[in-house]
Amino acid sequence: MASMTMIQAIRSALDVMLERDDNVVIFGQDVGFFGGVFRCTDGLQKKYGTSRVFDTPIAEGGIVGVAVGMAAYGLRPVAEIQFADYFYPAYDQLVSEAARVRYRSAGDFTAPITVRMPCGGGIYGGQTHSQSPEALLTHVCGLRTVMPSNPYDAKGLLIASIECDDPVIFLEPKRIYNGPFDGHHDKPVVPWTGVPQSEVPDGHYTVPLESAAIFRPGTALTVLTYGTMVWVAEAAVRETGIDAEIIDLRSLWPMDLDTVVDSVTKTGRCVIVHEATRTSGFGAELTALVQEHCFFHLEAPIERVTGWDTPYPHAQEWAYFPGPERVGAALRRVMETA
Amino acid sequence: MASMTMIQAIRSALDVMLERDDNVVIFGQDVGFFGGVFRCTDGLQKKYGTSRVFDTPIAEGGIVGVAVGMAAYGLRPVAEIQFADYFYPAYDQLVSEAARVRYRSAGDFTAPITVRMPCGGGIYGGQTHSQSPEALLTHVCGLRTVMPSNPYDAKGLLIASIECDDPVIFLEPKRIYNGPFDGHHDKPVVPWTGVPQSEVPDGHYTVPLESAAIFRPGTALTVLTYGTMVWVAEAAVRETGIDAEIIDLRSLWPMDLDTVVDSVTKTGRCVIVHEATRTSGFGAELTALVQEHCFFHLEAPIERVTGWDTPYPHAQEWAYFPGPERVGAALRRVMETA
Amino acid sequence: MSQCSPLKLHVPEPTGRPGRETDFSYLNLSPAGAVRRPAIDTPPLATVDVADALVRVLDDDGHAVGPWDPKADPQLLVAGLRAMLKTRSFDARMVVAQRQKKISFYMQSLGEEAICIGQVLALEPDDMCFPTYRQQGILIARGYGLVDMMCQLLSNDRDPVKGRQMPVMYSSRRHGFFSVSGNLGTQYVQAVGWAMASAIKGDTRIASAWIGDGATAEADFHSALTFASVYRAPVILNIVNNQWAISSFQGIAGGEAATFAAHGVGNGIASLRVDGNDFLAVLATSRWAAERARCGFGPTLIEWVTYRGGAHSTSDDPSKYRPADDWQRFPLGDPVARLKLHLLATGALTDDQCTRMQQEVDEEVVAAQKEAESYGSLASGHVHDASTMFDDVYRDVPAHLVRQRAQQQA
Amino acid sequence: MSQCSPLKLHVPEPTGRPGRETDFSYLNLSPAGAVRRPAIDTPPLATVDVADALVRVLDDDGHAVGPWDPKADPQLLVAGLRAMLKTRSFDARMVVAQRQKKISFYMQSLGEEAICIGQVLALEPDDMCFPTYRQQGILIARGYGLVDMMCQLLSNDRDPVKGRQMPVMYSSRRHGFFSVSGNLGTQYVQAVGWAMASAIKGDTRIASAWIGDGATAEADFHSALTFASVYRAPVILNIVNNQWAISSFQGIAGGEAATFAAHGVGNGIASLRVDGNDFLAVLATSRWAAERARCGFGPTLIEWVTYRGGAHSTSDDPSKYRPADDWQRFPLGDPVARLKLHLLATGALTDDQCTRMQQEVDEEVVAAQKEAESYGSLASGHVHDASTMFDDVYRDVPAHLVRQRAQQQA
Ligand SMILES: Cc1ncc(C[n+]2csc(CCOP(=O)(O)OP(=O)(O)O)c2C)c(N)n1
Ligand SMILES: Cc1ncc(C[n+]2csc(CCOP(=O)(O)OP(=O)(O)O)c2C)c(N)n1
Ligand SMILES: [Mg+2]
Ligand SMILES: [Mg+2]
Repeated sequence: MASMTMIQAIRSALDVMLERDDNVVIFGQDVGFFGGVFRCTDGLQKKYGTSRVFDTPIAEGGIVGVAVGMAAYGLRPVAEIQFADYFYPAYDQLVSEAARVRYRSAGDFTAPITVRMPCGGGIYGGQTHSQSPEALLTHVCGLRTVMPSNPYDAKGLLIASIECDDPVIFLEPKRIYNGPFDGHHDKPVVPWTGVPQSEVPDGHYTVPLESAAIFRPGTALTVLTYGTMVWVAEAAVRETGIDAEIIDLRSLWPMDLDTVVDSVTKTGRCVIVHEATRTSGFGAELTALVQEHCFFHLEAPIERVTGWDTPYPHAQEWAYFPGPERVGAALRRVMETA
Repeated sequence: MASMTMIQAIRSALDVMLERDDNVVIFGQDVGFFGGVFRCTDGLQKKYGTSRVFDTPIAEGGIVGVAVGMAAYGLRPVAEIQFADYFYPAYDQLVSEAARVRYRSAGDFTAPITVRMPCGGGIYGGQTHSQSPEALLTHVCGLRTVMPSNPYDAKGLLIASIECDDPVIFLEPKRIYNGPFDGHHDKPVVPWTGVPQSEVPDGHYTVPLESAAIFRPGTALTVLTYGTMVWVAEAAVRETGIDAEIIDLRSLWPMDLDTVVDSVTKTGRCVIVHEATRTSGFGAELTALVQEHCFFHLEAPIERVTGWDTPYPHAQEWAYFPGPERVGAALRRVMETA
Repeated sequence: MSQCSPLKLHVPEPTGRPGRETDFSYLNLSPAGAVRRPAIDTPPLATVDVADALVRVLDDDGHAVGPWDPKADPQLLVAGLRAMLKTRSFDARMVVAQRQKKISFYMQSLGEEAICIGQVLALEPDDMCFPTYRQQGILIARGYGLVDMMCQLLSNDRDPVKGRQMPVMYSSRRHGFFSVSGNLGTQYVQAVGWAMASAIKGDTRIASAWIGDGATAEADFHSALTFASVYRAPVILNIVNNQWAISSFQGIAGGEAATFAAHGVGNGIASLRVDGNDFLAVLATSRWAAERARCGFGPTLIEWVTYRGGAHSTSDDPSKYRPADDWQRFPLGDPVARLKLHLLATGALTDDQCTRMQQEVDEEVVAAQKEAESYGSLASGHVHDASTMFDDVYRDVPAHLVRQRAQQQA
Repeated sequence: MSQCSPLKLHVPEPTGRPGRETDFSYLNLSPAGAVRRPAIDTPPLATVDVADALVRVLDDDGHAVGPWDPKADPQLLVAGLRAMLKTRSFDARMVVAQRQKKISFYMQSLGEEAICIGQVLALEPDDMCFPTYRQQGILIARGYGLVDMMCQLLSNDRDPVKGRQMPVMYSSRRHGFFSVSGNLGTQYVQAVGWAMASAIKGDTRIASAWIGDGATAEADFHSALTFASVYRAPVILNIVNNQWAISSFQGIAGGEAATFAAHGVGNGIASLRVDGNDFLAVLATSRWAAERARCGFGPTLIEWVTYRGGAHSTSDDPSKYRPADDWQRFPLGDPVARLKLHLLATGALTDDQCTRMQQEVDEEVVAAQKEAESYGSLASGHVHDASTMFDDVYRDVPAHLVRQRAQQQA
């Protein structure tokens, strides 16, 4: 067991799966000889050869399209979209094909593909290197959407995703590739070393899909969140001293509703935190689910702390990012509601 | 003033705008010589010539892409996507370009385009001729999403959309093109004739964007809905005898929140009805907004009545469609909550 | 800079419209036997002349001429004719069934039957086809049950796809027939992916991809050609140019300025332009492309020149946008008549045998229809139970769909 | 069917890698002056030979030879050289500024300067360019202020796009420079739409579209070619083939099997393949394409063969995937040196004048940088106020953004 960054953990998951299953193939822009712009596939082409790990043309629709065809053949393709902001050209193949083929053929054909994409901001990437499009995926029946918040989960969830017979979109919050980020961008960067969740077994293991994690138990209120925002929420909890229960959803959809309902039933208060734009974001669905299942336990309105409904600006990045101050203020407001 | 179907009203809006503004051009698959598969552009090519109204290649991404370029030149393009189910190939141009260009250029370039698409089910169109993708649009800042429920609004909203300097997605519920549909598919088809909202002026008028309509005033609860479902909701209200206030949102986003909040504040109960799949549907955002703004007035959980989280099946269409029985049951449940 | 007059938008117009006969000279035909047959390992760019000509084997008298004569086993051709007749008979009856409101929708392949049937006879049974809605001939040629097809059309409770799809959107993995999508073009690049997978696994199977002239404008067409070219995927890229999309003619899809086959050459893919109504030309060129793919020389793109004999679908009325007798005047004739003429001319079949064959296939179709209708239909309410609607969204039914199913059943 | 061995996936590999010299013979060069100059109204398909050759004007001694010699006014060429030198000087300083963490990111155009600058000199000032992030030369040649450019790079509160975009994503309608997108390829089809609009309005303006070799694989490239071909849009479709995307070479984009110019011919678009490091060839072919478009003969696609002299961006380290000295060994040399040689050879410039010009542009860039930096930067926190973040999402700020702005300011 070694301490790994999230990049190393993802690479390890890919390595394990390439080794175990001949049908696993990996492709995407710059993932071959170079090993990916974030280095997640570094060394894998050398180890497994060019027909298992290879570069593709710059055509996201083509990447997902050939993945669907390969899956129909019997492979388990793992495709990389270089940034989630560039997945729109692949949207049709994801929505109309990967997500639908099992249904429309009544199980005759399936699409067990995994599509990895780095997402989220906090790296001065501006509007085209910062997006969190999860709500555009959770609305699509037939797709699974997953987002890890730490190296251990990243590896275990990625292996589970590749082994899953459904199409899985695996969103990688790039801001925490190299260390947990609590949203205090003006403080020194923290590495993963020393963080318990960076202890990652070398071999095969899975973190089951559709299972949330209680990242921090608590009694005062429930925070529902995922990805980078788990660490931001933790900072806010630490700084406000409010004994919040932080739930890391991990699988966004289909999701582990029981864990959510149990927690809010217990605490009676709920704050939802995500980086994506607010309107019709996944926080809207979480709000709806909580109020549908816990209405009579709610002592205060559910609050959403999210990115603003604007593109992700470059220069005003930290005014956009829902950092610990904004989360903390929401926690306090919700606690102060009688 | 004549009684028009929704198709005639849309055609009339296009005619008025082609006549008034030389910069308006209309294009899409089969919209030229033939006049559109739903006949919305019938006769317009003949009247305005092939450089104002013309057929395009079958490339939705190309259609919206050239529209953005034409808008940069100074035109006001009105593009048709033959079915909303086929707009995914255009999603990148809508999200990354039409919605973003004003922002990223700080107003140097804008995209005043209108994209019309028939949406919704109830015509045995199966999974690829029945979708309601509005939530995939309301999540996208920079876009406006509009859906009329009757001929008068269709014409007035379409003219407002074409005149609007922002990109507008104009969703046309195809099931009510030729008559209001209350969801009772086994009853005879009702034409628009005789329905007050089918009285449509010949000339220019607008129905303002961002304004909801109180379709039916009431005191017992609030129904938030739009498109075909306005008529289904009305049937459910009639059949249950519950004195509900039905709000026809018309502009889905940006939307008229005041009308919604005023109503729910008054009634204390809320049911949201849409045809789209449930999870991360626009109903989730509506639920979140209502509970954020009216929490202390709510006497019962907000209910959503929606399409199921499956593709729209062909043979089981009426088990999928959220008809008046399902809406009525929700109304009753919400009223019965103490 | 020279002074120029104001610009003008060019919008392609077909040569014919209702009331005005089509001038088919735009088709640019070659005489039967005139086009050369390149070596199987020819470099892609060396096919540029073939992509601009028209490979034809059958002359006007039904004789096979020139280098592309496949010298086919007459029994194979007879089997091809039978499949074509069956497909046509099937289509004709289903169009009527739709008019009778027994089925909700239909799309026939009238006039185009030779193309997919000829190709399938050049493939191995386990080669995979990625069809559009107009390649029902593949299923019929590969022996998929007519009753199964009709149960799908009727959306009854024996529909193999459980009523999920509109009619004609078949799926049969066992018959190498990928699930037809309602979204145009998506299958084209999937076929390339399937072919890449076969190459990755060191298999010998190849893929056959299908698209219409209109849909070549879609993004996935470009992706397919790019990926096929870059990875030399073992795939046949078929473009069925039946001159029409719905109401727009092939010029609106780019056919005015270049042949559709030229797209292949432009992407470094060997390309042929072929008379799609000439069964022997279809067979010969499909064999060439299949062998090329299987031997590792990469993809071939084939533009099949044909004509959509019927309406686009049962929702369409072509007399609104093209001359009513256009098909009769189409210079490449009727593929069924032409193959029949050849088989009669070569003595492989007699007139009597032809008549008998027609009777047999008609009877088979009628019997199948009778049986299929006995299982009920969408109209009669004999559909898969609503509860099945929640299956197959995922491999297992997740919690939220268990809840929704319970609500639906309540 | 012949028996074949197992299939194998072909994955293109560049001829050179770190530690192994590139064999540039794959470029398939023509001698200077060797390629014919078709008539301005030549039919698209008749350009197939030019799309496969390489138009060059400057020979090794800096003399202009052959039918494409633009016989350009020496003052125009001097202006071109100045713009190239300025662009290169600008780029060099901004790369350093990025290393000094004064700006957050940068992308240089080293080695490719001739292409967009040569083209702009062949256009009218009100023709509209739809550039990628590597055509800063257009802005410099058209006289956009260096200070404005740098304020954008510094993201300070004089940034004309208000800090919304990463550096290099300029926008200037006044200079006929469409807002650069971060998403590859999207602008290509927009350019076609703009050109269609010009034709619809009976205008005389044309559009110039830009894309890299790698991005030609995107869907919008195909849409652009289809729409340009179908409607004969007055547009120049430029493909800058600088041999590399990020770490993947042009073979992964399809360049192994055909030239990029071949895509144009395959779509019925007149196409040229041109030495992009030969300023005179750029000028001559751009003029040809501009005149063709303006006279209503439709689009021209031009593949510019060049080399990306620097890293992809300041986030990239090309020594990881290609030989470190690759650019020095690139057979088409350096466009700046080649134009200089020509101007010296023809006596249009003296060595002294060259040196002086270099000094002048360097001084201009230094002065601009000094001024721009005096306005602060992202690093120093002198950015547009956070409240401006809510502007320009829509024309007017809607109610929900008024609320959000208030929350943000709270
Ligand atoms: C993405 C998408 N856009 C539009 C349509 C609507 N549509 C269905 S068939 C068709 C015409 C297709 O023409 P072609 O590709 O030539 O095939 P053919 O019908 O002639 O076989 C159109 C526009 C669709 N199904 N999918
Ligand atoms: C849609 C999309 N996919 C991927 C990227 C990431 N990306 C940015 S530049 C680049 C390489 C582009 O290469 P090329 O088109 O040859 O242009 P060049 O950089 O050589 O000028 C890639 C993959 C992107 N910006 N947009
Ligand atoms: Mg067709
Ligand atoms: Mg490049």
